[in-house]
Amino acid sequence: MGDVGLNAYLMVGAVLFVCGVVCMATKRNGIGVLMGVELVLNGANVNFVAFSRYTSLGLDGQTIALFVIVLAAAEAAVALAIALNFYNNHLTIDVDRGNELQG
Amino acid sequence: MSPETLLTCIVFLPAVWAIPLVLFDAKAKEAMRYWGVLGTALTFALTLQLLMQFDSNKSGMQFKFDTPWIANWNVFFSLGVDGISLPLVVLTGFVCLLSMLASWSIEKNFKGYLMLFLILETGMMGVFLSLDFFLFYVFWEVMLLPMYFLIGIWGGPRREYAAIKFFLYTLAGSVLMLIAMLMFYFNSDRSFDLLELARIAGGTSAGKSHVYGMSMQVAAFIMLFIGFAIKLPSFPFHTWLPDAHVEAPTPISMILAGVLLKMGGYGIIRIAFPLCPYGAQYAAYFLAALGVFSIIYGAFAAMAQTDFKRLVAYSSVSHMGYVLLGIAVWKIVDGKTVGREYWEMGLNAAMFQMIAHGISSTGMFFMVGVLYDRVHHRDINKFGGIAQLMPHYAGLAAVIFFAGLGLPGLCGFVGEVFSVLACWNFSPLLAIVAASGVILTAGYILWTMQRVYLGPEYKGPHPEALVEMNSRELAIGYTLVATAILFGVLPHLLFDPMHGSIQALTQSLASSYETLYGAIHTSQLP
Amino acid sequence: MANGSLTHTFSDGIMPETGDILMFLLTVAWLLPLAGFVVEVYWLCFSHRLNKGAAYVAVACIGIGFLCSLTALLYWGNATKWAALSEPEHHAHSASHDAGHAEAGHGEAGHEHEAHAVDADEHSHSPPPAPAKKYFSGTYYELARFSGLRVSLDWYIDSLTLVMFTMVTFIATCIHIFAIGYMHDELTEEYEDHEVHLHNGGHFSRPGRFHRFFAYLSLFSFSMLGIVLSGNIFQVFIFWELVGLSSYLLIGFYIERKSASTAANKAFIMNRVGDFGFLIGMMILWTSFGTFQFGDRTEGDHTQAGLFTMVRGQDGKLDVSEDGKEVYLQDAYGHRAERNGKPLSISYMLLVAAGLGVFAGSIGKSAQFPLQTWLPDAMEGPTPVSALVHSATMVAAGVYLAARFYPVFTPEVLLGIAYIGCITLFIAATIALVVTDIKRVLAYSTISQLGYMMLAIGVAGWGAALFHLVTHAFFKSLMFLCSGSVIAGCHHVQDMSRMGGLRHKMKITAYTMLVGVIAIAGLAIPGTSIGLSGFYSKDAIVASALAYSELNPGHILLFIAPLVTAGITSFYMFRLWFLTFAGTPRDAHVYEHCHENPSVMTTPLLVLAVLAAGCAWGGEGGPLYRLIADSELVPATARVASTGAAKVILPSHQGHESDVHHVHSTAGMLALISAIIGMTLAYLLYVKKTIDPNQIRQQFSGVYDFLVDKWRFDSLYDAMFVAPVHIVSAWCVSFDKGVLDPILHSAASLTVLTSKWDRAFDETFVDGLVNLVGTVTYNVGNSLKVIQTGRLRQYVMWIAVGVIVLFGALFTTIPK
Amino acid sequence: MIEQLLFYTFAILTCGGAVAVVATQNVVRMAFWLVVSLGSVAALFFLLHADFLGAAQLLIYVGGTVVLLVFGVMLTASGPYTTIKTAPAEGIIGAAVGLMLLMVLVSSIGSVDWGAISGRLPSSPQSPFTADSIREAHADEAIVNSGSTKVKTDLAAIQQQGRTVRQLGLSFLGLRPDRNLKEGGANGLAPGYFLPFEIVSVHLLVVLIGAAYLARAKRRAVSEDRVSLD
Repeated sequence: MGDVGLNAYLMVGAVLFVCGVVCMATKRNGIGVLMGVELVLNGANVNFVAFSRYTSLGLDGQTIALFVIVLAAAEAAVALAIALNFYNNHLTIDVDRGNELQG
Repeated sequence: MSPETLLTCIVFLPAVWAIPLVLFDAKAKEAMRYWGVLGTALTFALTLQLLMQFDSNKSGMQFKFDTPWIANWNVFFSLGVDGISLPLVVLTGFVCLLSMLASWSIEKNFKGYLMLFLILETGMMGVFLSLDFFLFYVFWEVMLLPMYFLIGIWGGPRREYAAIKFFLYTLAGSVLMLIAMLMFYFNSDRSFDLLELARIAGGTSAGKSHVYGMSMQVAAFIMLFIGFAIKLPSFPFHTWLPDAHVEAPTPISMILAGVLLKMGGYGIIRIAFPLCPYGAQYAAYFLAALGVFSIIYGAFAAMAQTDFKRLVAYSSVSHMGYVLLGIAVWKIVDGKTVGREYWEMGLNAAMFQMIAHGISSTGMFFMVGVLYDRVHHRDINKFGGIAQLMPHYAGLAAVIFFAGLGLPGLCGFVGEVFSVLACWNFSPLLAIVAASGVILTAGYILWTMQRVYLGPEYKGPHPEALVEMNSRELAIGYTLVATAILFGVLPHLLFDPMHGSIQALTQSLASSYETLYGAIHTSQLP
Repeated sequence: MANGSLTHTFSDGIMPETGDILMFLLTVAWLLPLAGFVVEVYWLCFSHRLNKGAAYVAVACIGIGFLCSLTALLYWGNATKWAALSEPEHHAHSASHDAGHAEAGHGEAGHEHEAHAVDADEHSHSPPPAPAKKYFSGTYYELARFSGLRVSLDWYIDSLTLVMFTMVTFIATCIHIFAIGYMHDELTEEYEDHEVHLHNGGHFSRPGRFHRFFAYLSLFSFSMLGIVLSGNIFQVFIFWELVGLSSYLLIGFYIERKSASTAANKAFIMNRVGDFGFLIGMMILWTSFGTFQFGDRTEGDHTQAGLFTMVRGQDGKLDVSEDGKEVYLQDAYGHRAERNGKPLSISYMLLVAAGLGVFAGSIGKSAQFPLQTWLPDAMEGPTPVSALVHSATMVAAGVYLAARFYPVFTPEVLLGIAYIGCITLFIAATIALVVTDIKRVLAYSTISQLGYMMLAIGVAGWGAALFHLVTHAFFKSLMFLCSGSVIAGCHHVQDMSRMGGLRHKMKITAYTMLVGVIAIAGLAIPGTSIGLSGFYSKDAIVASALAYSELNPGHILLFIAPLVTAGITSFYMFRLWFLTFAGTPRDAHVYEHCHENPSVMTTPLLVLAVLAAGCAWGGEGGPLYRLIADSELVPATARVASTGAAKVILPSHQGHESDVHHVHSTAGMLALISAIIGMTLAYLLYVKKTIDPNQIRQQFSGVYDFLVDKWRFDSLYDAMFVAPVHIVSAWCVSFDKGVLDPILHSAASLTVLTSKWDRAFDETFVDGLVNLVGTVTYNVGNSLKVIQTGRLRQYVMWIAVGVIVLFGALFTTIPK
Repeated sequence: MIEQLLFYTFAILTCGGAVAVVATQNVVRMAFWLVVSLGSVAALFFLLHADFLGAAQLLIYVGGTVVLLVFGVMLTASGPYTTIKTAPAEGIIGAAVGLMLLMVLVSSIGSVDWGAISGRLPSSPQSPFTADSIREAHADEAIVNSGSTKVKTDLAAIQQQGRTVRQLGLSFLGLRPDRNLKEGGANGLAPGYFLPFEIVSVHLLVVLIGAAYLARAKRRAVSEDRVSLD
């Protein structure tokens, strides 16, 4: 019975996280950005569950991961609503067009 | 009426009376006037009630009561009256009523004037009735602010200057008083009780036998004295008085001269002397000399004035000098009080002089005000012949001015002469100088009367306005004249209630000093 | 109403309530004018002014007062069986009778009487022989009480009081009646005063002041009687001031005249100068003796000695210590007074000072040198005032006080009094020589005569002084009323140089005046000793002075001056009469309009003339003198040698063996000769015109000017006192304005300056710092704004880069 | 062995999917790769004995969120396969930053001694996470509290088998059978998740309402033509 160990899972989580960040940073499409967010959240979730398995975190890790999933779903719903609004306002989903935050 | 109710009513009735004024229409001057007159009259009636219930045969505090006010600091709301404060309380009620009657000529913002006036009365009553040093101080300040505004708003052309001068002088004095108060507070069992503090000073306290150190007594006395001497006012702290008087409206001048100045004398008798017998005795000669100098100086300065009101103001400086002189004639030889009854006489005379000055000076300012209301100037050299135009007025004014001059049969005489007579035992030199004041006083008052009232014709502006006094003014004038004559002919009416308290005061101070002197000579004190 | 003790010596069947009855009568006489005053003031304010009601009230009050006084005098005489009028020897005998004191408590209605009976030998503790006390005294009410000290209103009645009361009320009644006529032209709504000029050149006109005049007169009568009745020195001072006030009001009666009001001020202030001394004397007495009371006061079984007893004891002698520096006080039982086992004493010098102080009050009131200048100016008042206030009564109050206080005076004080009187009588008489105003001549003569009285007191002629006081009151008020009659008859012309020959038109006035002139000049039928009143009284004074100067040869001036002045007096009085009534009219206009006055004015003249002529009947053996002398507290049967600084001997003047009696006839002769010379000179100058007065005037122009300027006292006082007072007062004001206020102002401006600096510091430094921080932050933010592109992706990139950098920094800095 | 194999397989799928998401320009394809990646993560959860979580991951993410995203793509895309191109430079920079970040994370992971942090972690990484080891670790406690020892043993066994639904449910109700409450004391974690659960529930509701509100068709006040269209 072999076990890949904690570090391996953490590596996967890290890759997911980095991909998510890069996705957010490079996609001009708003939906793409949202996908990046999902990736980041999943990276975190992988870590939580891994810690739940391999450390004294125990059941708490899974519980928090569950919360994250739920909140991610909520976030996705809101984010999509925002994306739709954005689209209604700008007639595009290109986030580079939305530079109202410019100081 | 129970003592608590009576004293509390006397103190707070005027202030409470001011509250409904908010509801009056600003244009309903007549209604407000009568409202104000009613309030002051009620207060005066209450003081008379106090006079009725007062037992002249007792020497201690009567109607005394106290309730905790700021319990953490040991501050009590403690009121009481004895033979020293009683006449002043009645005088306050009396003068306030007359001033209120004399307020008819106030036009500007009458509602505010009335409210400040009534608050002022509360402050004054509180000062005379409080037995707690902290309470005393609070009332002292309460009285200061309305006065500032009354001068500063309803005054003459230089009113701001006068008001600020008055305010700063008095404030400087009360700061010194505050320091002294805290000195006593922290040198006792954290007490503000004036009677208890006096007992401690006399070494007769029931509690721990504190005795204030000599240097502390001297320092505290000097601070207290300066605080009260400013109010008195004594040379060289008197320069606020002429300005304040000249600028203040007539009724306020009446109160200023009639009551406010008395607080200085009262404070010295009630606080400065009992709380620091050693300091008082230490400075007695200086005090008496200052009093005498004020008498002479005030008379000389009055002689040179051309402004009628300023002249009367300086005459106040001169007259209040007798008060200081009478208080200070405490002669000590080898630790023993010599001729205590002469000192008692001096204190009695000082008290009498305060009341008498309260009547005569109020009257003089009123008489000046009557003229000013008509012709709107006060230049003595532009008057003349008033006695021809307003004989009734001139007759009353003459009586009042003669009362100020110290004519026997009128109130001014007794206080002046008794304090001077009491002085010889203390210091013949000072007595002689003080007695010479009678010449100067006669000089300036007669000269003024000659220039203002006598002569064939009036030389100044608005001769057509010089009409005889109306019935309201006559009522004020006659009341003042009647009081002046009453106390001049029957001075024992005033001496009787004061006598016991003052006798007790001199006895306790004399024995305190003896104890202290003994302690010093056996080196128990630093 | 009165609560006090009586002390009297009249044992033979005297009624115990005598004192009460006398007190009651005199109190009524005293208070009636006050009631009159109140009524008149009331009328003054609230009634129609054109009736004589006030005058009638005033006359009624003072008239009833006179009747009361007279009744009191008679009652007193009957009660004492006129013992005072008996021969002095007998009287002296009775006086030296053993005086014990019987305590006969007559406890009726709270009154406590104590009788110092003459023959009370049965008492065990019989004190040394002493002259009996001859007074009644008691207390009206207490003004104040300070532990052991008390001040009260008292009464003190002896024969002097009674005589003075009767005299004052009588003269006052006459003058009141005269004034009804004299002030008649004030009964109008439009009184025109020709002496006052208005700015527009018109004459001043005002409502009449008839009521006011009588109100003032009543006030004066009340105050004057108060002085006489006073039982303590403080009370004397009270009424002293009140007569001063009445005098002020009456002098300044014509308030529209500048001269009148100035004269009134001058009178009041000069009196106050005297009162200043009076006050000092009172302070000394009060502090040393602890009482103001003249007479003894008995409370329960203890008698508290009054001032006189304390100083003089029972035997009338000062109890001086060995070294002459202390005077021991004595109690009412003839022992030294003690307190706490120590004998009470007063320093001799202090006693002298007290005496001089009280006498200073007399100087002011009686217009003695150096305070004499106010009295001539006081003639600005209406003439009845001059007659009543400024000749007969008020100015004599100074003499009265000095006489009353005689027991407290030491020989040194008396010497001072004598010299003051001597200087005064001479100065005033000389000025009277050159004055042409009829009233002023009389005024100076008054001063001079008062000087005589003072001199008499100073040379121990106590009785003579008061004798002269009474006679002078009669003849001087007579002469003033006559002058008033002249003035009224001539329509307010007062200058004698415009009169002359008036005796043809004003017969009654002229001859009553002549009676007064003869009386004051002291003329008598040579060799017979029969003359008018002034003769006797002046005779007595000159005799006392001669006796004194014989005993004290160094003080011969005290005899020479009155003798010479007697001649001068005679001269100027006859000059006055000759100029006014004799000769030919000098101003036809005045003469033509002149007329005799109605009987309301002439009747008082006649009455007074009779009294001026005859009141002193019998001289020093007569009833008046004996009545007065009966009150003397200090026995004068033997010489008294001074123990103090001034070595003088006071002559004895009672009895046939006395010093004064020895020289009496000599003195009388010399005085009479002097007076006759003066009269003759006046006759030669002004009637016969043998010598031209104008030539004399030119020859002695320097002296004349000096006299006309009243010895230049006025200008001297102006320069010495008035001007310095104004300078000092100006200095005081400038001290206030120039020193005290600037100190305050500089303190204020320093505070303002400090606060300005404070503000500047706040605004530049503190605020600057804050602003700098703000500006820097703003600028940094502004420059960083470029980074904030608003582009979402870039932000993400920055976050990532930030994390990388942060971790990189962590890894590089934190060691493993 | 099979577990390792499975792990590597799904790990590669996960990472590869994620990288593909980044690399793909087309939104619809990105969604596809996202599904692949998230599904693989669910498989990893199973491997980690978090059965319920894996199921939830599949249901919510793959079945819910990604569908939602696809809807979003549909609603926002102008054309069916529209791509918004990223500049190549940006891509390079992004890749570089991503790599650096990855290096940071990897080095962080490598530098932490996880065994020292967790008391329950076996001293050797190879040591499996077994019920025995748990039993050993709690031996002293078992002696003290012998009554509960059996229960704990059972729980550990259940956990190892991945049947965690019941435990999760209990923890959401505030009950923690897996914990000895006395052990943690005051410093221990909160015993249950009742309150967070409720908050999350409400939050979810609010978010859904909010999302519906935001996404509803609105009339645009500024644009006249859109008003006329509506």
